Parts: sequence; C-alpha cells; structure tokens
Amino acid sequence: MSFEPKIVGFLCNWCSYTGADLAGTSRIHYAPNVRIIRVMCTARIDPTFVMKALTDGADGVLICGCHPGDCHYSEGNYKMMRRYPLLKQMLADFGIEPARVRLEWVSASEGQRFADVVNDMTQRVRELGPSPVRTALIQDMAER
Amino acid sequence: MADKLQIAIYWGAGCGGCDVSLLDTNEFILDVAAVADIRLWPIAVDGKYKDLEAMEDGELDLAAFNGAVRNSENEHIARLLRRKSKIMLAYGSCAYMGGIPGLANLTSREKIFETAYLKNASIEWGNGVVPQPESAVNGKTLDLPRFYRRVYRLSAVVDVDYFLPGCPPQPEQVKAALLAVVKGELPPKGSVVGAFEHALCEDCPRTKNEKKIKKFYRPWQVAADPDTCLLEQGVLCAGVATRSGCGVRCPKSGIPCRGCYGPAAGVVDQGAKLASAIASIVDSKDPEEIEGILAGLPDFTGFAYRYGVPASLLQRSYRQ
Amino acid sequence: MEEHKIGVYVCMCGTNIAKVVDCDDVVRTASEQPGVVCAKTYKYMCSNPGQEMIVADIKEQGLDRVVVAACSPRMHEPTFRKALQTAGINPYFLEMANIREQCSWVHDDKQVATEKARALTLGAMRRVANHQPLERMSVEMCPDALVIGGGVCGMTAALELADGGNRVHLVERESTLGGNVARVDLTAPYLDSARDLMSSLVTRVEEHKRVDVLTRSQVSSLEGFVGNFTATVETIWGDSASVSQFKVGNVVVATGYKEFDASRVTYYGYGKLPNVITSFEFEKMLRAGRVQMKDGKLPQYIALIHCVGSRSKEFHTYCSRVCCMTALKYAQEVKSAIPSCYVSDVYIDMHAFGKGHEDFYRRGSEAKTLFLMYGKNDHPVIRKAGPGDDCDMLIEVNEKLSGETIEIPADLVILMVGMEAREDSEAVARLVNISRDKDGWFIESHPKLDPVATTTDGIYIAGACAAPKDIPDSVAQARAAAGRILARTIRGVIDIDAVFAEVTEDKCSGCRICNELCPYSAISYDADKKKSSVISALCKACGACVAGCPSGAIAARHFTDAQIFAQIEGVLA
Amino acid sequence: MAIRVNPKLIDELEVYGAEDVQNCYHCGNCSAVCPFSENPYIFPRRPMRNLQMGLEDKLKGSLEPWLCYYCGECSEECPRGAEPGETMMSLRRWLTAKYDFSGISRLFYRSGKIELLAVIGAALLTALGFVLWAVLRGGSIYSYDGPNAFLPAESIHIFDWVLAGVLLVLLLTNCTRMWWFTMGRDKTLNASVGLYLKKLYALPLHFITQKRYAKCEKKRPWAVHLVLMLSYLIMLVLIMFFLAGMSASTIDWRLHVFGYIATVGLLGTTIFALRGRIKKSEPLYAHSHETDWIFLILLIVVAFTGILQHILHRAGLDAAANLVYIIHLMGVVPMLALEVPFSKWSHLAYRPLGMYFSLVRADAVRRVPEEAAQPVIVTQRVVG
Repeated sequence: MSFEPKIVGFLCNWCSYTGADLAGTSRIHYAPNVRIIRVMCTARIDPTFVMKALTDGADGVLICGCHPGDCHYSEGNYKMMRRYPLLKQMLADFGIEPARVRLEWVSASEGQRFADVVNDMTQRVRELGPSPVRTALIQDMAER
Repeated sequence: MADKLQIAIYWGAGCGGCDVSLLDTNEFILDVAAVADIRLWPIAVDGKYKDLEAMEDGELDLAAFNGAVRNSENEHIARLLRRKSKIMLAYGSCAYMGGIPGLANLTSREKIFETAYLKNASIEWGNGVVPQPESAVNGKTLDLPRFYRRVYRLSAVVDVDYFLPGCPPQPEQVKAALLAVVKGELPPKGSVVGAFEHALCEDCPRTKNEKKIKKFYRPWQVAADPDTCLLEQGVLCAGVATRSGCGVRCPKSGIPCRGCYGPAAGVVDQGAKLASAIASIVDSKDPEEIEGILAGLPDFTGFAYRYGVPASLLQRSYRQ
Repeated sequence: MEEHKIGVYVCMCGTNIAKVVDCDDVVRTASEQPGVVCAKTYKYMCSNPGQEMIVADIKEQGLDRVVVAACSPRMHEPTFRKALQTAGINPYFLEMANIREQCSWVHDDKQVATEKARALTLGAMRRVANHQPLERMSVEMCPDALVIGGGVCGMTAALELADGGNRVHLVERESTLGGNVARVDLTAPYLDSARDLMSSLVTRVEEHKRVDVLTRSQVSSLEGFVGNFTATVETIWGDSASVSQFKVGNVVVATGYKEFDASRVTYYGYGKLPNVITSFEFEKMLRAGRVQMKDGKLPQYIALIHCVGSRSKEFHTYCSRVCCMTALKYAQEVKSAIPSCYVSDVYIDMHAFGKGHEDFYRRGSEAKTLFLMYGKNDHPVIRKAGPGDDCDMLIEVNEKLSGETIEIPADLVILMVGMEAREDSEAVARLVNISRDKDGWFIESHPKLDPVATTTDGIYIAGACAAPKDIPDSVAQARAAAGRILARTIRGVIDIDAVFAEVTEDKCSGCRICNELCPYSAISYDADKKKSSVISALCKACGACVAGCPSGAIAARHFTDAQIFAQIEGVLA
Repeated sequence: MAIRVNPKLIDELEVYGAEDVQNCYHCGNCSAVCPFSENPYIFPRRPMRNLQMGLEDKLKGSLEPWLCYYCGECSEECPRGAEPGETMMSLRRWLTAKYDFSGISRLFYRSGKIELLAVIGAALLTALGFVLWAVLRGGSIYSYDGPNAFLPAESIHIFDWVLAGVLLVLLLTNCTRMWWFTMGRDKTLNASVGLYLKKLYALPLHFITQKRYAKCEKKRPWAVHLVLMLSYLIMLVLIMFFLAGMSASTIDWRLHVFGYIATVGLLGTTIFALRGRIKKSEPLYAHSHETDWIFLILLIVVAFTGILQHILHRAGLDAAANLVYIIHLMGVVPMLALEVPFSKWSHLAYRPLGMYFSLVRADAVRRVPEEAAQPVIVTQRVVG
C-alpha cells in the first residue's frame, strides 16, 4: 500500500482547534494523517517542538493559529509568524524539505478550510515520502 | 602509589585547546601532579594504548576526555577509558556537545573528503587519494581509523558521569572540578560541572531593557555601546541562551557570546531556543518585513549550533 | 519520573464514536501501557453513571491520573475535572483525547480511525503522567458592571443587573438611548408600538438610582481581568470631552447591529429611482403617519423585496431573521393606512419560524398580500414604468411558484435590508478582547451551550451584536447575560483558572526578552533582583513568554515542555 | 416577455365567489388529490396561482375550470382553507361572463338582483304575450286542446322552435368565443381540422354519459347530475318533437312514460340539490351564488308546473290547467332564454366543449417543440 505520512499538528486553542472541532461537528471528512496537539496559542509553539516531532518520527508538522489580527491573545500569532522563517531556515540547513513543516491560519469558523489544509498538506508530504530523520539516526547507530 | 589519584587525559576530535586549558591552571597543575599519577596524556606524558589496555577495569579514578568522537579510534579509546576509569568526565564543549568539529554534521563525509583531499589548493592534483580504512602497501595492509559518517558527542558513545563545558573550560572551573574529585565532593551523576544553571545574562554587566529589534548588525558593523545589552543593539549574542560559567569573557570584551557553554540548565535544544527568543522580539507584523529583518542573520544555524550540532535534537544534516 | 496509576476511559458517545472507532481495541492497547490500572469503555462517559464509574475507580483503585478519550475538551473538560474533584484528586490530573470531533466524525475508515484514536489516546496518557496538581486561585469580584450599548438589549441587561442590586454603568455612543428599536413604528407580530415599548424602558433606566447612564460616550480602554476590570470612558460635551474611569467586575457587550447599506446593491436602483426606499426609511414614514411617494401622491401599488443584502453570495450569506415578519407587518400597516393599496411581497423563502409568526403570515395573506417567490440567484429587476402604465415602476421577476416571468406594478418599492455587524465591531472586539466570525459578529464561547459568554472571562455578549436577532431574543439574551453576572457576583470572589505562566526565579537571567512579549503586560521586571516575574491574575496563559524564554526559566502551567514532549512521543509512538 | 400582474383581479373574482383564494400558499395538495389534475392540466393550484397574480389573459385561455366537477375533495384537503373547489366554480362563472359577448351574463353574475329582475321581467312578458295572443285569436280559457284551445300545441311548438333557434345562435356565438380564447388565438398550437374531427367523439360522449364525472371518488353527485341531465334531455326531446302528443287528450304510454320518468328525475334531483344547498350537505353545496338559487328554483317551478298542468288537464279542469300552463311557460321562457346562453345553464355546452378542446390541445401541445410547451410547475412554498 502507498506510504501514509504521520503528521503532528499544533493547533491554537481558540481558533484552529475550534475550527477543527467545527469540521467535526459539520462532518467534513479529511485525511486521517494529522495527530492534533492543543496549545493555548501559536505563541506557545517553540521550534523545539517541531524538531522534537521530526526526530520522534513525524513526517510533517502542521502549525495552525488564528488569522493575523484575530488572535485571541491579540498578538500571539505574530510571534509564531516571526519564528517561522527562522525555523524554516534552520530546517533547510539540516537538509529537511521545507514542505514538511507548514504554518497556516485557520479561524474558528473555517472548518472547511482546516479540512482543505490537512488534505493538501497530507498530499504534499505523501509525495515527499517518509522523513529521513528517524531512519538516518538509526543508520548512524548501526555504523558503529 | 595506590593512595594517589589515577588520572588519564585524552583528546578525541579536538583542537588541543582543552589540554592547553589544563596548563592554564598554571602551578595548580603541579599540585595535581603531586596528588595524582597521570597515567595517560598524549599531549604531555608518554604512554601507549597497550598500557591502557593492560590496566584493570576501574583502575583509573578519573578519565578526562576532550574532543568529540569523529572516528573509530576516538570511540575505541573512549570505550577503553570508560572501562578502566571510575569517573568519566566529558571535558570541554567538544566532548560535551560535539563542539566546533560537530559543525561537520551540517555537511557530509563525502563533502569533507572532497574539500580536504580532492579539491584542495594545497594538495597534489590528480592522485585523488582519500583515507581508506585499509590499504595494501607492498604486500602488507595498513589500517587507518574509520572516519565516521558524522560526529558524536562523547555521551552518545559511552556513559559519561560529568560534563565540563567550555571552549575551552575556564581554568578556575577546571580547578574547581579537579578539587571536587580530589576531595571526593562529587555532585550527582550526569551533572554539568564547572558552570551555573542560569544563562549568561545574569552575570553580564551590561544593562538590559525591553527588547525589540528592527535591524540586525554584524559585530563589526556597529560601534556598540559598551554598557548596554548587545542584543538590544541588534548584535546577535548567544548569551541569553547560554549557560553561564565562563565569566562573561566575550561580552565583557565587546564580543557577543558564541554559546560555547551550551544551553542553560533544562533546555533541550540551544539553537531552537535561541531562534525562538530572537525571532520573538523582531519588531514587525509584516511577513515580508520580518523576512527582511531576519535576513540580517547570515548562517543563523551555524551560529546557533556552533558548539552543539551533535547535541541538538536533529544532530546532523539529512541532505541526500 | 515516578510511577502513576492511570485510568483510561474511552467513550462510545452512543454510536457517534463507536460506529467508526473500535473502542474496545483502543482500550486494549491502552491497558497494555505501563502505569495503566484500568481501561474501560462506556456508552456515555459524560452521563452521570459514566462519571460515577470514574469517581468509583479513582476511589477504589486509587487512580491518580485519568485519561478520557471522548469528545472535544472544549466540550466536556470541565465536566470530567469536576468528576476528579468529587473523587478527591486534583482536577488537573485529567487529560482528554479528542476522538470524536477530530476522529470519528471526520473519518470513515474504521481501521485508520481506530489507529488514530489509539495514537491520540496514547498521547494523552503520556501527557497526563506529567501533569502536576494545580490550585485555582480566587480573587475579589467587583459587583459593578459595564454595559456597552443603550439599545433595547443593553437597557434590559442594565435594568436586570441594577434590580439585582448591582451598580451599572451604561455607555451609549449616541445622544439618546433606544438604539435601532427606537427607529421602528410597530413591532411584529403583535403590532404594538415600539415607541411605547421604548419610552417606558428608557424612563426606568434613566430614573434607576443604580444605573449611571453615559450617553455620547465611548469606552476607550478596558484593563484588567474578570472581577477587576478598569474601564475608561470618554464623554463628549458639545465641543469638550471628559474622561471618567471606574472599576467593574463584568462587561455586557450589547452594541447591536447596523442595517445593510442598500446602495451597495446596484440592481434595485436604490438612490436612482426616487420611490425605491429601505425598510428603515419606510419606518420613518409609518412613524410620521404618512405613507406617500416622493411627489406626495398616495401609492396604489407597494412592493416589498426581501433579502436585500442577505442570503446572497455577493453580500451576506446568512438570514437576517427579522425582515420576513417586518415585511408582513408593512403589508398589514399599509392595508390599514391605504385600504385601496395593493401590496406585493417578493421573497426567496418566507421564514415564519417564531412564536405567532405563522398566524401573522396568515393574516398577511388574508389582507390580500400578493406573495411572489424569486430565486436565490435570480433577483428581481426594477425599471421605470412607461407613460401608459398606471404605476411608477415595474418589477420583473421570474416567479418560482408559477414558473412565469411576470412584471409587478409598483409606486413604492421597499427594500427589506438585512442586518450586518457594525463597522466598529472590530475595534470593540479588540477593546474587550473577544473574537469575531467571518461576518464580523462576535463569537460566543459555545454556540449552543454557552451563547452569551465569550472566550474572555467576564465579557458577555447579548443581542444582535452576536448575530441577527429580533427583540424577544435580544431581551432574552440580555437577561441571560445579566443572570450569569448576578450569579457570579453573589459569591463576591471569583476563581481564576490555575493555568498560567510562572517564572522559576533562579533560572531567570533577567535578559528581559519576555517583557516585551506579553500582550497583557503581566510580566514585571524587578530591577534590583534583575529578575522578571509573572502576575498570575493578569496572565491569560498564551505561553508567548514561555516559548520566548531562551533559558527555559518560564513554565506554562498545564502546558509545560515536558507535558508537550510526552504528548508528541505518545501520538507518534 | 413578462406578463403584467394585475393585483385587482382577485377582487373582481370575489364577486364571482372566490373569497379565500389569497389564503393559498401553494402546497399543491389540491392538485395532488384531484382525480382530474394531470399533465398538462394541473389544477386547481395553477389556476389559483394565476388568479392570485391576476394573470387575466392566461385565465381567460384556460380550460382547467371546465375539467373540474367540484367534487370538493381539494377544498377538504386544503390546509389553508383557500377553497380551491369554490375558486374553480367561481372561475367557471367568470369565464361564462367572459365568453358572453353581450355582457348580460357579466351583469347577472355581478348582481343577483339584476338577474332576478330579468327573470321576473321575462316571466311577466311571457305571460302577457301569451295571454294577449290567446285572447286576440279568440282562444277559450276553458278549453285546453281542440279547435279553440287557449294555447294550442302546434303554435307553442312553433314558438319553441323559434326560441330554440335564437338560443342556439346566442350559445354558439359564445362557444365560438370560448374556442377563440382557449384555442384559436394560441399561436403555439397547431391543431389541424383532422385533429378536431378525430377528437369530436368526446363531445356527445361526455355530454350524455358524464363519464368523467364518475372518476370522482364520491359517486353520488355524479349520479344526481347524470339523472338530472338525462331527464332534461328526455324532456327536451319530448317537447321539441312530440309536444302535440304530450298535450293530446289521449294518453299514449309509449310517449308519456318517458315524460313521467323525466319529471320524476327532474323533480327528484332538483329537490335533492335544493335540500343540499340549504343544508350545505356537500362541499359543492357549501357556497351558493345567487345564480345557483335562481337556476334551481326555475327548474323546480318548471318541472312542477309541467306535471301539474298535465294532471289538471287529465282531471278535466282545463281552465286551471291553462293557468298553470301559463305559469309553466313563465318559468320555461326565462329559464331557457336567460339561463342557457347567459348564466349557469350554459355549462351544459361549455363543459363538454372544454373537455373536447382539452383533448385536442393536449395532442396539439404534444406536437409542438418542448420549449413552447407549458412547463409543469411542482415548486412548493419552502417553510423556513
């Protein structure tokens, strides 16, 4: 069977997590590959989380927060917006394909949008294939 | 002789600076010599691997291993020392986190060989020889240590009791550490010794204010005010994310901290943390502008992980 | 990490979860995990028997950590936390895995969904092992309330609160109270006068000794947190302005709506054709008691066009809920004003959902209103009538009930304009820190179970600022909000969520990176100690400072690195 | 091209009896229960909609009202009390008025008084006419037949034929107008003469059997109507062809037996109908327009006096017989002269014609390209 990626999703409690719940209550079906972890705000998301997820075997990481200007904490999502480019830069330097990590704005009323984002991301990561991180680290052990 | 401390000092993939740092303790080293037998110290004392192999397990009291693990020889000795010594000390940032040699993990073995042996101005063209684990020379086979695909921190190879950070560790800290061993006043296993829990800023004399950064500068681009925090002035300084213990040498002399003492206690990934902190205080809400401001940080990864790629979560490059 | 006794409870939610997720399988895998003392499924975990089962297990088997795999924690986390409390353990020893909204309701492949449910549950289990006991703190609750908006909703809320014994500050932007209802003649469906309705309400408000009315005023800032807000209000006096400041415990936002601007619709010729007017302009006529055309003549034909700005892709997709009955009201008011006048009512659907509305519709039809149906995406077109016609305008409609393309004679066309969020709704949202939906309406904390509260504690929304509403609904919400506030102020103190950020002092290096990051200025810096610290009452637990702290000195209670790491490992295991 | 709505029409129809049509919100139940409603003739819903919107021209051209027998099921099923059955009835009255070129029928329907006056007037004129005529030609009130009979059968016979001729002309003119409104002017139809001939059978068939009426779930109204219809027909034949024999002093059973049957039929059905209208026993009797009353009363008067003068004559009371005969004629003349071409009775022509035309039209429509064909509307009001 074809490769099914494991994606970790960090969702902010107020917009995106609620949006994901709305997708549920509206019975909008989407790809089952994302495992959602709830944080209060994208501002809580530390690049460490993303790296941790990748080393623990995630093939992709999805970060969702309120649209800029609509943050429940008024500015939290801007913090994430600022960390994101730096994070992407670092991951690129570690040779990890940019498409594996993605930041999206999904509001509490955008259940459909959340579903679309998940489907699209899953598709892209599926095309990339499994993340090299886990396997490479295991190989290293074998080398010695 | 039995009442004397039995010590071995070894260098793996390192620059020798750590060995020098021992000598930087000046006459203190003589006191050490007075209370201890230095059974192995390639840079200073004559000694052979076979002598080491000949020792009984646990015969040594302390093995101070500096430098990272880059090849099979490094690992072989690391394992030997571990077996022979009661205490295994990762001495200096290379042993502790991979150090400068660890930066090699951001590239590949092939690239390194290419640069070192094939495309190097200082080598004879055309003979294209790269080190081989084994090579036949008139009927006999010579063998070289195997050059690993990547660099490892010491603790990735053997069980380490204590970590002494620093590139190199500061003499005072070295003394303190050695004294602790001599006196037998040892902290719990796995501790970082010769350094504090908190980050550098606490000990940095520069005044700190709320931080917002519109533009980053390389150190040589600005005449930074000597009394205020370098970061506030747009000069990237790793101090905020670095364990204190060095005595704030760099910032005190006008140079931003490079983070050689590793992450503050409890921080998993020094580079990620630094990135998180630095990006958070970028003063803009516009994606383009943010990109622009962050572009003022060339090779941020190299900076953030200068001493600790092998100790980071991702540990190495995955570029195919 | 010390060993725990974990209980795992997988809810079937009737068949909502069980029909897609193999709950028994989830239980099986869970029970194989270290530290799991018991793992069970049950039909409805949130039901009393379900909760009692958990409580019993905690007591009998000495569980100290509980995982409930069920619906969204946004739904039932409080329920199960209470259960833990009843069982005598710390409510924060609970973690929920969302296997309904984010699993069984969105996937259909049983095997895949079950696997995902397993992962989510495992994540919760790993996380809960790292949970720490947290205590809620309680702070003083100021009994006074602030009501923003002096319409029927705001005034009702204010009176309810004041009658309850609390001091109320009622802030109204305009120079008079009354809001939109004051612009209406009669009300549907009972045709009693809005003017009478309002005047009595206004006098009561103005004369109430515990209501302090601030007209021509705007709230310029709202600082603090539930029970302890400080409101700053600017009041305009002619050309001068005065600023007043007072402490309030709770806020009711009743800023209402604004009518849709008909000139945005080009095809009805509003603004070009003199006798095309909006419903509110018509209300003016009715209040003045003169239904007439621009030139003063009596109209012989009046046409009502529904859903102007509502239920269309180009403007608003939602239904404004009051226009249908208002239109029927016009039909009847016109008939009584000008018996010889013929009324055509051009609608998409006739929404007569409310109490007495169907009868009202019947009366409308008995009054010989000609009901005509047009297609959602096939709106009527109005044109000037020719000299030969006995009317001013002709409206062409593809009439759906007959399938005929017809033209309706009209002397006066009334556009039933819908409701939309006020331009300043964004500013208000920022001011009181609540969120808005895509149409600009304020979002309630739960659309069904908590319709007047918001995601910001102490801020309540009532009336048409949350969505189009008629008078009874607005009044009901006003009283509901007031009721909620009274219920909380009675205690005098208010519990604050135990989830907030805290600084470990000796880890803090005083770098002051965090100082700038807090949107609530909840972080203070002690210049002598050279340390930063969090004022927990002000902290809303966003975690910006936690992720921002480069030396890991700040911990987010209930969202610690350790907990999140554990959950990451869990969902990927 | 858009059709102009006329909101006033609904008021005009009120006079014809359509009082509740505005209550209809187009659920379509009426058309669903109606045994006659089928493509392309969906009713009562469609005519009611056209009436609400005042699409006068469409109504004038519609055959649906003539396809309805007013069994009243639609009215019983209507959730809004919009009385579709009565609306169809009113439309028939309105159409009768529209078909009539003279405008007399419009007058009658718009005011019962006028019709009543007309009837009375006609009756008095008839009485006066016959009495004068009889006196002038020296007829004796004491003799019913024979050489100096007061009203000699042969002359009455001639009079009958003249009257019949006149009525036929009037009625045919209106029927032609009906044809023009419903068929002739409709350009979308291409009904060939052949088609008209092919379907011609329908005319006598329905006229005599009323078989369509039998499709109603309730059979009784059909039975009553059929008996009335046949009795009237028999009577008409007897009068037009065997009047002499009827009024002859000797009973010819081969002839008179029909007379008696017809009389019983007429009396029975009219009494039944009157009773029904008074008690409002059936939906079709629930609403009675003035024209309905006048028609029934005339009918019963005629039937009663008809048989009464016959009995009196048999009893040898010639004078009384003659008097009653006068009264009989006073009923017959207005009944025929006014009711047949201008009022209720005209439906004896319009209904069969309607059915005949509907068959032709259905075929003609089927032949024209789809887009020209009338769409079938099944839209219902969506309750929000």
